[in-house]
Amino acid sequence: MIEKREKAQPRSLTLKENNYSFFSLAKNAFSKHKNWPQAWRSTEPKPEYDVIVVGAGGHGLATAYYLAKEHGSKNIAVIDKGWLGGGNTGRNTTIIRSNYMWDESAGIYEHSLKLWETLSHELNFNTMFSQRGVLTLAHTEHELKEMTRRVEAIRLNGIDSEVLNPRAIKQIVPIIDINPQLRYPVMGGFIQRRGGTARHDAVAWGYARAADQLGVDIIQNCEVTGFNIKKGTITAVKTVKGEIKANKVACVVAGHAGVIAEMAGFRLPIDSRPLQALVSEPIKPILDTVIMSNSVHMYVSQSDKGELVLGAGADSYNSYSQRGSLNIIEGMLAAAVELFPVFSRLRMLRSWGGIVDTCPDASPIISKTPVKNLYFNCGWGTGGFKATPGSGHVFADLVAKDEPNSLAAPFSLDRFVGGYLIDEHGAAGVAH
Amino acid sequence: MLHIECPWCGFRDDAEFHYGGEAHITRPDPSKTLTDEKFSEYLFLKTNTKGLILERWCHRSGCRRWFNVLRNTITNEILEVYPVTETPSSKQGKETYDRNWRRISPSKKTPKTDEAK
Amino acid sequence: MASNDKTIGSATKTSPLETKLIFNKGPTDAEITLKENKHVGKMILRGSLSEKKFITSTKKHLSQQFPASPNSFYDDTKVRVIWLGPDEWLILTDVTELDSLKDDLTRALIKSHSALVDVSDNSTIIEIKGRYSREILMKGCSLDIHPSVFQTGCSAQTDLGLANIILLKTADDPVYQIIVRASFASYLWDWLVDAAHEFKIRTEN
Amino acid sequence: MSSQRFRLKEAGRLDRNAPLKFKFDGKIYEGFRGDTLSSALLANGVHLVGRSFKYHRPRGHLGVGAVEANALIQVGDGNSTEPNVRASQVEIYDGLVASSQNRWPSLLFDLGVVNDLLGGLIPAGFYYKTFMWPRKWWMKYEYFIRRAAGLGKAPTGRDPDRYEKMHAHCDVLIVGAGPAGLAAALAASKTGARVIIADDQQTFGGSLNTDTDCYINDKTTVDWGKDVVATLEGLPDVTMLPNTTVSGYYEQNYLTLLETTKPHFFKSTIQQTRQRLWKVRAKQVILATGMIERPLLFANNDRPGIMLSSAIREYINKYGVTPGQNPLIFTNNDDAYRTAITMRKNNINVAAIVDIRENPDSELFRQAQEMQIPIHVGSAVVTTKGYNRIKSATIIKLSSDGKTLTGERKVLECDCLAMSGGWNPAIHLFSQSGGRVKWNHELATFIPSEATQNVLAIGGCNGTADLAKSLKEGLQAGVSAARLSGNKGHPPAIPSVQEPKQSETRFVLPIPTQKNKLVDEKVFIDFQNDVTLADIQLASREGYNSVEHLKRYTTVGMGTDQGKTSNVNALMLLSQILDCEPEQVGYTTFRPPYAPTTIGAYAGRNIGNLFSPVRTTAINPWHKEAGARFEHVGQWMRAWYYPKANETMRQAVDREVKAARTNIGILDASTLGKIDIQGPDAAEFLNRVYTNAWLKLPPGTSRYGLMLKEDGMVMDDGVTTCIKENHYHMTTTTGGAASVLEWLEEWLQTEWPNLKVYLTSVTEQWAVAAICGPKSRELLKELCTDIDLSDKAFPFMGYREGTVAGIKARIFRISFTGELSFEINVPRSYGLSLWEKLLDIGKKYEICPYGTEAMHVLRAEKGFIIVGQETDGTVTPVDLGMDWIISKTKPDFIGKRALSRRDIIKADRKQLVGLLTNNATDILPEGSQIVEEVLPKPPMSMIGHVTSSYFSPNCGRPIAMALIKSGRDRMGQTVHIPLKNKSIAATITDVNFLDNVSK
Repeated sequence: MIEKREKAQPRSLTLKENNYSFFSLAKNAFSKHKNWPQAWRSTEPKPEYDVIVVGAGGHGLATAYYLAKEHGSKNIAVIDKGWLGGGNTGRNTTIIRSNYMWDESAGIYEHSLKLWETLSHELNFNTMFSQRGVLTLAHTEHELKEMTRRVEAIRLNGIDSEVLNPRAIKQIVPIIDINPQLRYPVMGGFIQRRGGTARHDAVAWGYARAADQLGVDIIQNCEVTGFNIKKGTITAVKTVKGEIKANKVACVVAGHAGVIAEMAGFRLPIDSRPLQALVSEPIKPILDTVIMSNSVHMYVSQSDKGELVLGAGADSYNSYSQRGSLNIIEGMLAAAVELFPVFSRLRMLRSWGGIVDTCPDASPIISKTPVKNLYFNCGWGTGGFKATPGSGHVFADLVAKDEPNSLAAPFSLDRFVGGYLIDEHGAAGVAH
Repeated sequence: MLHIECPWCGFRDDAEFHYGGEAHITRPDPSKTLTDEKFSEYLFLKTNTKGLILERWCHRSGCRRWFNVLRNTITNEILEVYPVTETPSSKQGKETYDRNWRRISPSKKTPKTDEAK
Repeated sequence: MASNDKTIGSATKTSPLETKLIFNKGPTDAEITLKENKHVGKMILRGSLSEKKFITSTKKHLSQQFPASPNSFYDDTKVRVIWLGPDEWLILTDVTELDSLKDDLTRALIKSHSALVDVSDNSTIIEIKGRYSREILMKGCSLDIHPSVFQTGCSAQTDLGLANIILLKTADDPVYQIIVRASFASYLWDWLVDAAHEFKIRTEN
Repeated sequence: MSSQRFRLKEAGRLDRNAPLKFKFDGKIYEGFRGDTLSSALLANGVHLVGRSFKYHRPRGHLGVGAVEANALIQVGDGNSTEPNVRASQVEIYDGLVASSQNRWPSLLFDLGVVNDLLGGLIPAGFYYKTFMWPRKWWMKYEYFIRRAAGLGKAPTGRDPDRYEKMHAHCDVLIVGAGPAGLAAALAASKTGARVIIADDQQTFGGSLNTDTDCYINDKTTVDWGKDVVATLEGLPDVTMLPNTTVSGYYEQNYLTLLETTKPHFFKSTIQQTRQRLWKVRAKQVILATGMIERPLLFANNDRPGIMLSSAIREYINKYGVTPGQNPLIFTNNDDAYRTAITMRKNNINVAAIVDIRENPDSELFRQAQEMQIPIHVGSAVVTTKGYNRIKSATIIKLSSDGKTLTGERKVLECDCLAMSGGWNPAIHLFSQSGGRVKWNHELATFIPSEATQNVLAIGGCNGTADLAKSLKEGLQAGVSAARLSGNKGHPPAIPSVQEPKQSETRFVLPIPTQKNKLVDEKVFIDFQNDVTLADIQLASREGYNSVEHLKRYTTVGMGTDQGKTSNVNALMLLSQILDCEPEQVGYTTFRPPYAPTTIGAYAGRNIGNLFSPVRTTAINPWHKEAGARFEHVGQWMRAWYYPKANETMRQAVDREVKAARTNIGILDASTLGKIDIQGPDAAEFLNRVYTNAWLKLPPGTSRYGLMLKEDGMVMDDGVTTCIKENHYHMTTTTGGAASVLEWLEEWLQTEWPNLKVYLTSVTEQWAVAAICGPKSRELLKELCTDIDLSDKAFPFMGYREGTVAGIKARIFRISFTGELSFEINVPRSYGLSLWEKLLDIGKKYEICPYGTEAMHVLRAEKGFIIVGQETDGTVTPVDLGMDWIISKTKPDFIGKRALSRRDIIKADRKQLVGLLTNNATDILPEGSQIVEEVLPKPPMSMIGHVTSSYFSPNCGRPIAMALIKSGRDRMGQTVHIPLKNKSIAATITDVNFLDNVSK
């Protein structure tokens, strides 16, 4: 009755052999979908690779994909301690935008957003990138001024952005309360219409499948236990599945960057903290835009399934427990009810926590390290998901060329020594 | 919600406290010359252990005193609370203190690199 | 310890809850009674218990019972001494007595590393009594205030709602006193009245 | 009106004298007080209550309580409607209005059912494979997908109800008031513990109220339960919380409980507390959460009328309702026989018992035989018929390995099917607590294993099905938890129990389906999300073999029931496919909440005017009276400007700014942070926290200081005054008051514990009226006679104590405007009085109150910075052109070393400069960006931004401050500010406008 699963496919299929389309779906319907091949092979490690990417989240898989696709690397593995997409890729609130104030941030996030816009086709996997707009609210005079600074910078960087008054906001978001008597009334806001959300798991799966089709080995349940470093150069990765030789090692392990760096004998300017999120029960559409608010500390969107997806700021203390303190949830939901009174009678279905690695300036690290041929891409804090394609793209470039390109260069570890930080605390006042 | 034992006020919810990050970071002597690299190590590098960590908390809503805590960052279990001016006294605390990279002699600390970045 | 010291010259004192118009309002058989204890003299005392001189001087000029054990307070003839920290106490007294008490202590402590700061107006005191007082506090205070744990004579610095407070249990009835920063008093008063929503409540002047 | 034709004559505990009328989908029905919507609908024979999420298949009532996956309905309307409510959790009341969800146009005729027919095209995860063409069409597809998805509808306005919170502490928290929980509560409280016991049902007792075939100490289970409840009620330190779901189990035994405090949807004009969120810190927790029955997996196992066997028993025994007149029982264990027997005892004909087991032999089996209920052993239901309600079931004998069908088909007519596929302990809270679980082969499910907190799982939650054993576990756990939390009383004796013994369960998963069908019949695993056996197989085929991948790809277990009836079945199927043990597949960790929890309850009362404290000064009543407009500064509400009739903001501010330079302005500066600093090392301390020199500040004088963070960036500024030797009064910015004090304490306690300094916040001790302008001395003279106010005796940056308007005052001759200015501090209680006096006497000097906006203009005219406006955490004092305030000789101050880092000393950093628009009518918007050269369109390279910008009435033109790359090297240069519609040219100048710009 139950068909048992045979062992993994021996070789990766080409896109032609496993193409997704309405026609392939219809064709497979005739065979009751019993002939679909595996989306990717789950493999065991080979003794040696040109590049090992540590971390099979969105960023890691994207890195491997672009290494294979754009840099012709043939012999690549992505290894992960658990299942692919099981870290922050599968735990975030999926907001995508590029309306950052500092040039350096705008550069990388806009690069990423442009990749998002063609990603489903690039990967032949529907990532459901929904450009429904990301609307950021301002609630005080001071915030309005800050908003002008940001909006003007965004505009002059050639990124779309539109200022809205409360009435225009109400038109886009009919359920929002714009009563001026509120403790923190909605005084204005700005929207990036190209921003939006995507289906988080699909991003990891899409990159995994596309990377697999280019011959990348994806090795799950393969926890890293250490590195072999000879004369300051990395030579191999030690894992629970044995030692794997590598010419280059690229680490993208959000939530555990500090732990992995420690294994390589250096430390990073990173704190790992819980970031909580939650969803409501599914309801018919009431919110077609992503809403973010700094001063009342929350952000919310409604998923295609109908669930409201809410988040707030990270907890204050370091923790790897993937859970945070209840008062963060309470504060977030009070803010949500304050802005959207109709939320009050809806119900929280599920809450969870991720671990965010945050740098002192709330900007990421895309960098060479004190160990030759070991590269780190980490510290995305709360902004990692939206950066997935761009981060993978520039990181692949860094790993392939051993030199950061102009988009990645500002995010080198070096900045902490010289002091040229990219302070995005304003942007990351709440997580998103 | 963590339940943290303030050495003076007793157990309280973590919402009453202010987190101070890693404990026992020695501030470099400003009268001595100090490279940018060394200074940035003091300023930015964090011990971000997955496991036991020595950290500082301040009972902000209570007696406003700072104190140190030995906590497991995986389970959030708190194993020791001790004065901010002292080092831990429990076995695990002592081990955690001694194991910290800041207190291991420099030769063992980082692998030699060709790239002094 | 409330004061009738209403004016100096032509100057009038106002209390943080003055504008709440808390004239005696509500039934006399109220389950909850709220009231502001206005214009109580308050002073922060800092000093080290490891310094003998500090203790002897304080005992002499303030109270023989000095200091207080953590998380408690006690009343002496003219003062109430509240423990705030290992080297910090809040002294309550009649506002007319405050200056002379402060001067006496200052003189006595001149050789000690200590500090005395008049904080009479930095905060105000809200008294809450009635059979459901504890239930009301439980709505916003994470402390265990069960009578077996938080007994008369206990004090705690904690949060109530979104305000930082010093909570005292002053009688078994129960009666609680809440010392709250002046600018948070209005919020806290509203919060308490709201929390007493399902009870018969009386506000007193 | 329908009669309650499925209501039993006797059973149940409702108030049959209180008939109630309610409406479901527009039709009026009758029920009794004590009914739930489910029981009342079933009493009227209504099984069809909803449509499924994806295929829109007709669905009925599956279970009772949080396990319900199907019967989700919309209750109420307008503001107080609630979507996705489980019908069995709604207590009915007169006038209740409820409706079905996720159907169009109606429940009986739902067009969405086309999805069921298209099922072949839309297997699990189909959306990942399509909707990609034409390119850019996703938003169009999404529009329709979104509207098809979602279940119920959100309310239309503000929630009329009230939600509260309650903090509680106890020795022992017991979750679940079934036999084990009640026994534990009894034992713990008798042993002296403070106990809280919570149960999500309105009546305590759990299975004591439904398993009426057992006896405890020769009493009926119901009576024994009532006795225990009565005993507990008499104990002072036992808090009993019925209607309370324990939803979250966090670290250090912190749990959340959601209590529903009033009957659902009771209409009232007074705002009532609907729910209360308890936050409990327990020394010990006892989980007596019982077990959840598992559905059996067979084709078309989702039709209305197919229910969990235990649920049917509950409807009969608690509500006196039978879900059918001719029920079929389908089971793999003994427990379902109790349902059959109960039905028979209530004179309901039982069509048959279909038992998967080949040789069942137990008391219950024999009892059923004696009652002449037909029993088909070794057989299984392989499919069912009936569109809106089950009409018949096809049964076939199973092969001995359970993998194939061997015998003849028999079709049994029935109007209801009770299925029982075994039991899963409700381990959700145990899992949330961080406890590990292990696979139990006998029960084929996970049971609690190692705990990581002070928690014990007992009774059903521990996999214990026997009543006697459950009671014993309960009593033992109660005593031990009470003892562990420091109590010493005596526990009660273990009662004697009579109960039917049960034999083993046979697990056949799934039931084989009949072959030779054109379209495979659907075997549902997750009823709510319409996840079928084929979906699980497809996911695995495509490589989604991790349990998390399976869950996310198929959405199994992700509905509002969070997989309470589907998770373990899905896991067992996956383990069969992968040919491994279920524990190797692993399980997903449960996260809070256990059952969906009202968002309003988490918000509690922290909404509306209690959302965030509004802090005001002593002078606030006057500002209000004077018609001031206010602005938020942190939590403070500060007077922004005081418009006179018909005045625009600009006119009011211009007037205020002029008055302050020509006559007298008066500002309420009370919100500034104030810290009293005392001790022999106070000066040394100040010397370390400020950038400039503080060791030689004489008593009676003040100095301006800048504080940096250790990274060299400006953190706060303010004036600190030496009151007398070793005694200082520090001021901070309004927003920085709390954080600066914390920061100073941190350095003092952790870095410099040897410094003898005491810090005390006196922010609110003092009310501050700042009078400013050429005539301010004259005014002050009238009110203060005990201080020589002459410039010589009381110079700039001087400090004196004296009496103002009869009030003891501290006077600081400091200025944030560049004008002659006195900041008068009096105790807060005199603040209003002082202010009124100053205004009264000041009338003849044309005194003018000014708000924060005028203050900003006044300081900008002199080029003074505001931390948080000219700075943003990335600006050093050097960037601000304030090198003069950085001591070159001090060995140390916070932030000193950081200022010499290689990127910080670069010449191309952004530096603070003045900006004058070339066209004197242009006012630059604050925050606008600056370029060297305007290009036809973006991108353009930015060199800085405008930090402050105002019209300056005293300069007679707009003025602005800006941070510009290498700004100080660009003096006199023209830069451009490209706005959306035009570009403004401006010239870089010094920041001291008042002294440099010709008036």
